[in-house]
Amino acid sequence: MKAKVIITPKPEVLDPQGKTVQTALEHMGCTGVGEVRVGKYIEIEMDGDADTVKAKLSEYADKFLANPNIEDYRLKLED
Amino acid sequence: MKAKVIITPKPEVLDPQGKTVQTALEHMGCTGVGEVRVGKYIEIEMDGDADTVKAKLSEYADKFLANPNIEDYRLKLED
Amino acid sequence: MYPAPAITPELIAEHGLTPEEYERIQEIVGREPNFTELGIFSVMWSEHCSYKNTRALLKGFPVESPRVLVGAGEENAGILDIGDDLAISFKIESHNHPSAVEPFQGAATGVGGIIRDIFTMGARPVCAINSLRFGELDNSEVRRLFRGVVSGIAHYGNCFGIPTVAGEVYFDKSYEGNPLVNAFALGVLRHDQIARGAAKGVGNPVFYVGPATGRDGLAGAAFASQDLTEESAEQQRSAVQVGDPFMEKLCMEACLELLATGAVAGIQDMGAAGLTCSTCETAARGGTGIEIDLAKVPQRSPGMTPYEILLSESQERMLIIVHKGREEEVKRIFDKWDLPWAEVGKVTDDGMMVVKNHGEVVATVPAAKLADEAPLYHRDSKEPEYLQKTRALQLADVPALAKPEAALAKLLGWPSIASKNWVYRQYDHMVRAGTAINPGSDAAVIRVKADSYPPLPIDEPQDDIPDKYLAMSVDCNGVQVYLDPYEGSKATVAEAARNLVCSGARPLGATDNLNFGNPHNPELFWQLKESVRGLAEACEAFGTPVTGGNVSLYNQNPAGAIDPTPTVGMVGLVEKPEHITSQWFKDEGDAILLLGQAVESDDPLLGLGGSALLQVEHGRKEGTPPPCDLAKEKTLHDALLGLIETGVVKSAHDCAEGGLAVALAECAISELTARQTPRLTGAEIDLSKAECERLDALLYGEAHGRVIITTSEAEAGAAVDRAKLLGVPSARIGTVTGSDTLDVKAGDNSLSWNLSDLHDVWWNTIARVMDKK
Amino acid sequence: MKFAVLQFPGSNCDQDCVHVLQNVLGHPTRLLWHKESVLGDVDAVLVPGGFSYGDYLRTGSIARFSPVMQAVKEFADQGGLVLGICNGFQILCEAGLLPGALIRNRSLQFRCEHVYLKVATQDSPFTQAIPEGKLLRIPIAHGEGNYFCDAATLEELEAKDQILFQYADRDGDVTDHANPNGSLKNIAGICNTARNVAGMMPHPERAAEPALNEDDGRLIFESLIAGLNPAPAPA
Ligand SMILES: Nc1ncnc2c1ncn2[C@@H]1O[C@H](COP(=O)(O)OP(=O)(O)O)[C@@H](O)[C@H]1O
Ligand SMILES: [Mg+2]
Repeated sequence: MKAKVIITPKPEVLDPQGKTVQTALEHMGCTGVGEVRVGKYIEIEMDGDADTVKAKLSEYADKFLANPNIEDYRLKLED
Repeated sequence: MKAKVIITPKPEVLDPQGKTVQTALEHMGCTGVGEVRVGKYIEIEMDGDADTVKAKLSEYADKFLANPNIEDYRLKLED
Repeated sequence: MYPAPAITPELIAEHGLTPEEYERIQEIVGREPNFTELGIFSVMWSEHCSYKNTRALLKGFPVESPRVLVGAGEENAGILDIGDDLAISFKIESHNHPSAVEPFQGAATGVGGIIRDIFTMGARPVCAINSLRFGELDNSEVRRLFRGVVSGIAHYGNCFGIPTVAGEVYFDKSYEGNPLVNAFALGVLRHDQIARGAAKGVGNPVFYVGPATGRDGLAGAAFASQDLTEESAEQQRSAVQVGDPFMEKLCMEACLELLATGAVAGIQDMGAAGLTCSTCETAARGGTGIEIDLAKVPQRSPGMTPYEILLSESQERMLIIVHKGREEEVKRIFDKWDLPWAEVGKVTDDGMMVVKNHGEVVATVPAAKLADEAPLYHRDSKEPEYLQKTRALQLADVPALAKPEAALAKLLGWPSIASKNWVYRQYDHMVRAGTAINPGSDAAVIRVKADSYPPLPIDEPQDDIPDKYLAMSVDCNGVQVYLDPYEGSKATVAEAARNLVCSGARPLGATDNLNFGNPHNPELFWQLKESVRGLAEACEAFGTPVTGGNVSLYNQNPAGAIDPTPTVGMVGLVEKPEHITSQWFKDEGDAILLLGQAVESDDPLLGLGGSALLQVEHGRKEGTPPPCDLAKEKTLHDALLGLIETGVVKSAHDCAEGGLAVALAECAISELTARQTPRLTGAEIDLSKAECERLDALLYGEAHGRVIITTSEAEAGAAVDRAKLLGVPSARIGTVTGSDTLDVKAGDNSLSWNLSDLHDVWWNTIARVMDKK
Repeated sequence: MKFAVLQFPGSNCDQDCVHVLQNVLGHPTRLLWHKESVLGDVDAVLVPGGFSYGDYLRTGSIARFSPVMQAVKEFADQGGLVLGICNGFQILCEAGLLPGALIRNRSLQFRCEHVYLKVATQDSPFTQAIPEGKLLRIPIAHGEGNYFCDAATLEELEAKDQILFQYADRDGDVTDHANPNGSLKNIAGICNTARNVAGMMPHPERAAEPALNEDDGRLIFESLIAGLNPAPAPA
């Protein structure tokens, strides 16, 4: 099954990437842009049923895929 | 409203980050891992109704947020 | 006003202040401080900002020389004259605790912080170096920290566009969980471009420039001033500072451009203790007062309290005091660089630091008292117990090795000795097109050309500036310092100076980073005291004043304190480009000379005390390290420089960890023509003349004051004679053969090593461990 | 001949390029700020290395929209010579002046080291003065230098002889082992079909002075200069 891990910078953490994109959009004439945050999107093909995959991925997301100091993550499973 | 742009490397493009994540997961003893692809996840706060936001973002995703040579993107709007 | 917590003894203790300190604060403010003021005092009086436990000791450092233009402690960094009305500014600073918590960002912001210290002085930063310590690499957590720190340094320096040209990395169990990340930066400027961090001129407006303030790094200075524990780390995790090197580059360019206009009365970076430190220190230096309104400070997070805004350590921010009437220039330049700025206050005449929020006063503190009258402690010190045991080691306790030649590959593959290419190939060490000696030799050498200096006022004609060649190195053998803080610290300075001299430079000055444990522990304080004594004596001996530095205490993990690590960064000037010398053998047929005594016979351990050999082969971190005779060292350095200046020296490499054998091997294997393409240059060595009953000591002993040089065959004899004339024992010990082996004869022993094998372990060990995942 | 070197706020090899062109090779060279929209009187444009606008999202992604890049596009369309180095190469790809893209190094690490470059063709204004068979030794310094393009583009690059430089070993063999970043066919530099726009990841400006012990990079600038006019007396 295909699982997705969405990793985003924590709200209170500075996000230079997001800031850059925001300013760039404004400079390009895109109006009405508010805050922009840039994170990561990981797609993982993985064997097992939804529960197993979820359990496994949470474990690895915590200790490896995301940096808990500055990032939050969420999992999504596709069927 | 909050819009999301999900950018993923095209299937035919080498994804060194995905490859590294995949091997690392295997090394850490995570079994059953298939292909891993690492992309970007952009959250944008934007004024306007769904149609306007969608139209604007497609424009900027095409020309700026994603590189069509190597990346695909999709938009998601939240209400 | 927001509901501020009441001041209780617990709250005071949480702020790291003692009851006596609190009394002193009451005296200074003339009443009970409020919560915001308590926060202000707690960060300013933390060890990190006030040096309250070390200030007395640091007075022992030599700080003067005819070259000193700005001395230690005067400003954010010291400044030395390099001739032709040009000057350098350099300093080292630690970011140990933040890196323990979040290695990538911790190290990155460490680099960012030290770069700001340099351009605050009006100098353009032109190179960076770093000194790192980690636990042992078989531990995956250590590898994670190591990987994170190195990529953090790389990220910041590479993107900023500063070459990271040298450094050192050691691995030892004592640093497990408490890595050391010491970052050094050097900048260049003209004499008349020196900028000051003083709030001068009553009525002058105060500007804040750089990105908005967030809740990141809240009270980081205080965090750095306590033992690293699970709780303190957890607290800090919620406030990780994220660096933005691009922003810093803009900030630097804008500040240098602004300084050239003459509109600036004072400038200071916001580093540790952010807005608090920069405002009260500039006022204290200017003998003035300062008033700011926090509501005008750009803020990233909604609802920040005055306490948070004042204590935030958000990165890449500067405080600039502008001559009244010239505000427009600030605005024009900062707008050009698309940088946020805000006028936040003004210089006053009453000596007070007054902080308002939307017009309402939230803190009033006498600036000079806050900045300069932090308590001063003379801590108890006591010789540590462990020295009894470590000093007891006798040569007889060290069994001779069955196969002494086998130790060489082991030593070369010992991560502390192995090539650090896995580290420095991640750093852009060539940007600015001026690196004359890349990482991988004794010291880095850079060429500084006219375009490196900060801009001149627009209407001023360009001046004619000669190229300058600077060498730098950072050193510290923590094990030797652990085993004998005084001698080990002298040796640290000696090694730094020797590395410069080997590269053809005359040492000019030093900066030090004292990384130690908790100063309340008398044994640890004794280490610090002895170490400072050694550093001071050695700096005096080499004529290299200390121009600034940093103290990082409370470096411990649950198992105890780190090995005392007084890192020394030293900078030297190469007179002429022809003098630039690298460590590897050059041409077939060249003569190999040893300057200095092969073995110090009056050292009872023959150089094996605290040696790498003892650690690697015998698993012991013991013994009295070889003594460091400063007079002999100085004589050696002068003689070597003399030889280099006559043009006969084709390569020079000093002997450090792993002794003569490791140094010889490095001469033969360390030249790199391109990636994965070493140039191996074998040699034949005859050590038979060296009187030494112990082959292990002859090969791997670590006596100080030794350098291997090569000259052409024709000039060898004269070079030996000249060195002797200059008072340095010296001898021809071999010939560069260019073959693929290193062959050593010592007494009845004939040893031979295959260079490809040696190169492989030396070059690849760290990469192999790190790429294992 | 007259050079212009672009200057984005995050450029950090701009001064190095100016130094080599002006002080080492003796040709008048101007820095051109990213907000400028006119190139003025120039014979060739260099897009230097660095991190144009921080390059956090994707290298070069913002730079291509800068006013100065619009001018560079026009200049290139009219046959003007444009050389992008490192970040400059990334920008030219993003701007569509060169095909393909540069993605993360396969090691995921930044790499700064010397490499050997095989000159795949002398038939370009950027390589014409390089002696036949000469292997260049020039440093790289990048985290995203892994050249990628789709199969059709690669075929065209090869068919039209657009590959200029390939990473090689010391014997000049183009091997995977010699590839520092995973780039397709070991590509280190290419030009467009009109052969007036080129990009390369290695930094010739860092290898253009005997004073720093290396000057193979000089041959690339000398190629450019030789093509344009009879050489002026070098400084
Ligand atoms: N962290 C680092 N960053 C950059 N260069 C480094 C680093 N660590 C080591 N090096 C380089 O590797 C070489 C060998 O370092 P080291 O063994 O500490 O030398 P020495 O014993 O002469 O002081 C030096 O050129 C040094 O600058
Ligand atoms: Mg050395």
